[in-house]
Amino acid sequence: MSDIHYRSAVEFPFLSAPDGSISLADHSEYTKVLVRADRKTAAGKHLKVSYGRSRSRDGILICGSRPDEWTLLSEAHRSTEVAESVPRDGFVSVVDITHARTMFRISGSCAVDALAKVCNVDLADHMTPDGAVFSGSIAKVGCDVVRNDQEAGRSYLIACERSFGKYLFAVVADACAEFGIAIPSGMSTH
Amino acid sequence: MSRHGYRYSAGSLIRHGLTRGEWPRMWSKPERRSTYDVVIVGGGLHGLATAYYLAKNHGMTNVAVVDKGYLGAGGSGRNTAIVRSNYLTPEGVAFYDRSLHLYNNMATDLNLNVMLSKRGHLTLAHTDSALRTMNWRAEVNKLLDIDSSVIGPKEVKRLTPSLDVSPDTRYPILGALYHPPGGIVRHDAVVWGYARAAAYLGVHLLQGTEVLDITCTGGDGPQGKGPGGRVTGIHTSRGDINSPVVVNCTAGWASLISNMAGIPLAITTHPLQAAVTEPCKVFLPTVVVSGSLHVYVSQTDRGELVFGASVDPVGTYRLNGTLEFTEELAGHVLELMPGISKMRLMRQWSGLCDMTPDYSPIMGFTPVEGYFVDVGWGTYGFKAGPVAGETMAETIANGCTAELIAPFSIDRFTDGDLVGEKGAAAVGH
Amino acid sequence: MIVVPCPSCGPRNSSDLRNAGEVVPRPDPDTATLTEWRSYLYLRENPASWVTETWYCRNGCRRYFTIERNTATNEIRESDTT
Amino acid sequence: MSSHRILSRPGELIDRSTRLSFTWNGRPYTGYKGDTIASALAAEGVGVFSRGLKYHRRRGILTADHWDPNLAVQVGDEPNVRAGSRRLVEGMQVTAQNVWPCLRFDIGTATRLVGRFLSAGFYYKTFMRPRFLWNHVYQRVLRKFAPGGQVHWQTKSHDNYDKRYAHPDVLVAGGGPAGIAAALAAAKAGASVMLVEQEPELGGHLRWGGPDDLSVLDGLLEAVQSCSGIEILCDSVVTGRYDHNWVAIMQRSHPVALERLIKARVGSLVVAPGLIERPYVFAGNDTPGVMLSGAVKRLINLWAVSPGHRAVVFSANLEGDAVLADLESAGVEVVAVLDARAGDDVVRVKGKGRVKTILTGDGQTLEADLLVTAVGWTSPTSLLNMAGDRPVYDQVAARYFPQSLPDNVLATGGITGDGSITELVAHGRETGTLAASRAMRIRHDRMSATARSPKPSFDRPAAVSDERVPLRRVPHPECYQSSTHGLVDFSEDISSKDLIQAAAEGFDSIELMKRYTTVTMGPSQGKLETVNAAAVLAEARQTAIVDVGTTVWRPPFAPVSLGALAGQSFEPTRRSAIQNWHEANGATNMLAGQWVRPDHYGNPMAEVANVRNNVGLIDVTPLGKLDLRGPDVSRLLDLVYVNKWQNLEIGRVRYGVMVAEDGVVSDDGVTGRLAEEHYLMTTTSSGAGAVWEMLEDWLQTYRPEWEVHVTPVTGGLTSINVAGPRSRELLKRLVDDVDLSATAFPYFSVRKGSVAGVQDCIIWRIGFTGELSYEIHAHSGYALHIWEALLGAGSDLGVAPFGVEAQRILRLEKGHYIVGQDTDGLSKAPTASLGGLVKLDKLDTIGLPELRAAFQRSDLPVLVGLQTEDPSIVPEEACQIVSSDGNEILGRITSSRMSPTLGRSVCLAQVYSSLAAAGTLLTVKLVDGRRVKATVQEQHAHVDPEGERQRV
Repeated sequence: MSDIHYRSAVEFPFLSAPDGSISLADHSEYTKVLVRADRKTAAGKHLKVSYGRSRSRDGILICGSRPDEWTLLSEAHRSTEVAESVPRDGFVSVVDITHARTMFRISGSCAVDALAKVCNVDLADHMTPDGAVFSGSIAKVGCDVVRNDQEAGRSYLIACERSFGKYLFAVVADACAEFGIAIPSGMSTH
Repeated sequence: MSRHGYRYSAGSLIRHGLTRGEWPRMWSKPERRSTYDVVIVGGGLHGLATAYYLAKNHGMTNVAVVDKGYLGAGGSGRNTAIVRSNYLTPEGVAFYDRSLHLYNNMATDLNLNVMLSKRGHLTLAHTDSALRTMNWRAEVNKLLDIDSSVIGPKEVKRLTPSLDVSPDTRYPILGALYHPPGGIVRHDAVVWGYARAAAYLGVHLLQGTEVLDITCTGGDGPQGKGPGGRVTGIHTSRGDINSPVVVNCTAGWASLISNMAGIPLAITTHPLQAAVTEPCKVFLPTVVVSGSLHVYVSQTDRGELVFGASVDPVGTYRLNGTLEFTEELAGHVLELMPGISKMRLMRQWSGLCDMTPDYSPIMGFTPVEGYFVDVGWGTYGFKAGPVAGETMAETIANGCTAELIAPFSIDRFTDGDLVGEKGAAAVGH
Repeated sequence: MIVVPCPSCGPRNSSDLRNAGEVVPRPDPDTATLTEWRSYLYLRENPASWVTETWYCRNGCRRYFTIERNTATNEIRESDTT
Repeated sequence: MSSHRILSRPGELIDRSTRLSFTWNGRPYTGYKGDTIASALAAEGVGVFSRGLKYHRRRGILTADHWDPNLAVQVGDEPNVRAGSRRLVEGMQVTAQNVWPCLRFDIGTATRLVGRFLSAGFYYKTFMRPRFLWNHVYQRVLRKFAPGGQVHWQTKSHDNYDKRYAHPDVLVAGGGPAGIAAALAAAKAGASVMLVEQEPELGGHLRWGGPDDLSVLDGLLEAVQSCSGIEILCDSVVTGRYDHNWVAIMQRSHPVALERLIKARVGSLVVAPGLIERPYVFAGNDTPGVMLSGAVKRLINLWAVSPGHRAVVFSANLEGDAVLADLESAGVEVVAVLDARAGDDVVRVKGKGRVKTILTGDGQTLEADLLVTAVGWTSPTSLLNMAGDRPVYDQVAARYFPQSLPDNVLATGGITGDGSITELVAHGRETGTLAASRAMRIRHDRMSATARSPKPSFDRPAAVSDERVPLRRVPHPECYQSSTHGLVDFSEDISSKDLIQAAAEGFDSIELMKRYTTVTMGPSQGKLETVNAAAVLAEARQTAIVDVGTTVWRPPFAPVSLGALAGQSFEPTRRSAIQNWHEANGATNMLAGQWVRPDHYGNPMAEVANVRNNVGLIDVTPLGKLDLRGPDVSRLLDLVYVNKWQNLEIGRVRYGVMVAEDGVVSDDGVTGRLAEEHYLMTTTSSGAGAVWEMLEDWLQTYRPEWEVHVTPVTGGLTSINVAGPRSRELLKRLVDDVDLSATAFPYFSVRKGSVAGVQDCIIWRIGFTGELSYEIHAHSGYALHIWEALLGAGSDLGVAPFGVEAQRILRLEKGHYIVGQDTDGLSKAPTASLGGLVKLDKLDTIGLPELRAAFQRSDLPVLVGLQTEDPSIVPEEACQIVSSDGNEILGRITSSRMSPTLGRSVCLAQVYSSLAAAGTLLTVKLVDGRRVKATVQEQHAHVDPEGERQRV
């Protein structure tokens, strides 16, 4: 199947301001695996991260995306591997949601200002430190967000239902326009 | 001079202008009696209209209207003053059409210009399913002789040039239900007109009188309240009043009053918000409604745009209003008329709506003898005020349910026969 | 925009949740009379004071929970019934 | 035209080196950078800016600030711009509003001749007969006289408006001395602070004060600008405070957006708006040249504009006295000073277009062109009202004061009392400290309660009680009205006489008076007139002002543009993974809820024929899809569907219908069992979200012991229906790991396999079209590959895409109903003919008692197949079925189409149960009024009722 090309809902893989103060990068193809289990199960103990937090381990970013629910993020084409890393004692569900989500990364010194235009969650360090995981509405679309700072600075991974992907990416890109991202022609929210 | 006492006319206006004389009071401040034949709780449009028709049509004048605030302080003064009769169900259409008829004749009947403006009412359809519902309403309306039809985008544009009918918008206007007799009325004037006329006929308007309890006897519940009992009077912040008949016309507060008689209602109270812009030169000739976008708008003769929306999703008795109402409203209005973005919102306010599960009122007798309800008016109480008053008066005076309100009986919630007004809109596709 | 204290997420804007109304116990559907069933369906206390109600944390943890809210003031306190 | 610009002032805002050109009513003018529209025009000698609403009298500068009711102008396409506060921009085209044909000569002045007849509420008392005239003449004339500017509704653009969220610990509304001090103190205490000032510069009244004021201001500005924890927003205004300290700020000072709405969740709100000077009520008080003392100070000190030549000053307070020095230094001759405290009064001003003479209380007539009044203040308690406060009138200080505020709202500055600058600053500082302490407590609580936040690194501050020393209340004369009548509401042209008349007619509560006369209902919304209106009413009722109460000030505090409230349009759309292909290949789109999807590709009739004859593809991704896992899934299905699910075998799918607790049909779909504890449920497209939330509700609150995990996968699985007699043949070419033969893969089964090399596809053999068909659910990232492979592999089979319109025809030919179209908000199971499906012997199903009751009834409407006698007539959907000889409604057409397969029209209809028997002849009333006959069919299906085509 490796010869079959993955198609993202996002049409522009990377957008950046000339001064690098803000950038958007499509990560839709990344592996995303959803685990549901009571935190007392072997899976829960294995994943360990509590709701609202995230931690990176063995190339997998383990996100406590909801109570008794984890989203495991990793590089592309690792679904099977990632899914199999989860112990399955008791009532545990492991669902590959790679294709069910559009995901992109917003980074840079202006990322927080751009995000504050469309997201009502308090992004200050004392409420949403690096590693924080939260869900909320961005431009009226329900999204899962992970603050995942990079060496270059602030960075957030934003994921939404795949079918909203084109709209959401366009809306966030538009929010970034005042910080220097040039909106490609042909990009629209619908 | 007439049954309204002092008669208003162009002549009287000129006379007063020339002599600089004083205008008489529109209603007097009566001495409260200890016993009335009928006590109406709620001095809004419904209560006052009921009192007026009791006096005018049935000669019952030993009637008191009690209100905890001032006349028309509730929904009567807070609505967006739209009248129409293009409902979906035959029972709804017949009822509201009678109301529209009463509105038509109101200025002369009450001798007060209520400034009815029959400017045409457009309900926009943005989806094919909405268009289907418009067709449904139009077809039912036509069968009942209501002037109502579905028109296309071109005709919409001709009637209301400021609407963007281009097909490439996010919510394209595919057509509209057009109802020429629909329009707006000066809502406060309707209240004052009924108050003035009722007071002249002998009805006591007791403002600043809050009902604290309803007294009953013989009922199943505590203190003789509840089914099987009968009403004996009310206990108010200004003393007790005896009356064999108590009528609940309290809209958003209906549950609180009804619980005093031991009759819980199929009602939840939700705020309905409205807003008005600063005045601008008149450019919007019709009343425009978009169900899908939850907005309606008309322009007053003073040039202000008056907006309304659907009720707030969270039930509350708070009248503070919300910011998100104005945000949603402005967003949706600009979807329809992108050119008016520079108009400014001047004031927002809320009223309380008594929402029923089937978007239809609860009217008439209850399981407590002498306790009548005229409640559940949700967002359409203003349109119905005159006919509600007329039919409630008929029901109370004659002791049997007026034909027009039979479908709105409180029994339908135990019989499971809800009214289909919500039917068209309940399942979205 | 009121703040609703979600037990899992913490305080959230009400736009992130859905209000599911007054808590009304569900009668046993197999044995309930129609009168009981319809009073469960339709009748509400609708007080202008404290009411126990259900919220759904729609954009957050997706948990249903109950709180008490004063419908006259929009004050909120934790529900005794949880 | 002479220049009224005076020599440089120490606090002036204008940049004399930058001249800006603009036009006023078409004529060129210039001003300086920093001028307001009004100051630039006043400097050029313009004295008349607008006309009154009712009597069209000339109006000039009154307050020279944002609230000036006489300074609403049109700027380009923007109506109702406040010329008293809007800064001049190069090239502005400014015109007067509410005048016709022009400002100097206005036809509307004719109304003055009939003014005596236009008393309060006059329109309620006339125009009643004949009704024809009201509808067609009077009303049109009234509408012509509507005030305000011109809205350019023809414009299609929406301009650049924007929003953002903010979460400051402390928000200070008002950047005067107290506000700045509060912000500084709060920031010092560790709080994040937002400081919002309505004018483009901080400083409040210090800006137009004396040298001492300016030096205090310099100190404050230096401190606030060097403080890192404060975000300063000038030319911005706090427009509303809503429950739980949700605060709206309208920012005009943004470089990109025209206006930006900031929505802030605030820990503590500090309200420091200062005071608004109120006008004095007397005859001629709206004559140009009558100005409030604040206007004069602003004109002279901020813009170096001389307000007149010969002035009379009527003062009741120190601020009024202080205006003398300003006038003197500006070279204005002061003719007389009338001291209200000593019993002096102004009775009448005369002058047409400009003050000429002033009649005083002691009978003198003074000649002057400027009357400055300083009679006291209105407290702009708007934000406090919104926080639940009901300010109370204090007779001694002659203004309203805050009464009781929630802990998270604090007031400071002039709105709370009087004091020297030092005292105001001190009060502001104490307020800021208190606000910060309460806000940090809230921050602590929020951090502790929020899952993602770290544990607070600081101790929870103790609850601090308010121990601020209140500002004094300096006695002030109750100076509201002279012995003559004058205007109370300048924007509505309401005089004190109107108010007295209203009270006499019975409108004697402040709310009724407001509604009857429209006092305080105009654009200034009571900012200038509330106190005067209450004072006049009190006098009419012969009672104290405190007993009259006030109207409630509603949001917004200052008007907000619809554009700013709307911001960018956020209307999400959903697209399938193949939608780009559809659009590139001729699809005409339709909106289905949030989804954008192809309605057709040019010829829906041909698309139908192709499905019946060959094979078609439709993208049905919007179908709701829920992945269900766990040992208790079948119990859940039993609860939510009307039929039974315990015995569904692995590899089989089943149709199910849901009803709500009231028995009304709410959704339908098929659910397949993929593995022992793994199911896939489909729902209607529009019902997907609601069904998911409903399942969670039942699982979480009703059966928390059941082990079921629900995961929505709608967009993740792209759904393609392959339909038509050649669908199996087509699929065989692309599927090699599933036996597609009729026996191995029968109708209503599900298999997992690879399609065109894409693994893990779920294929079920069902269909809505009545043909042999397969529904493929594939991982969306690879779905386009499958779609293109199907088209590529089947060109010889005639494969072609079809859209929603063709599918609607196909399903109607087959008699499949659509929930919400063929059923409505009252339709119960018998209406949808679900008698065979519903199992009433279950112990628990949603809506079970109503289901049981519904099947006891015989009077519910019934869905039937219907065909018109004339096959060429397609009755429009929603046409009514009526009695043959009258207008009694007996049912309605719920779906109708021309069937290309049968060459005739086909319908589904809801009819009375007594008319549902096959063969019954019904009358349908078409939209054009014609009545046609139609016959009830044996079955819903018009094509292949036996279902042979789909079972092959």
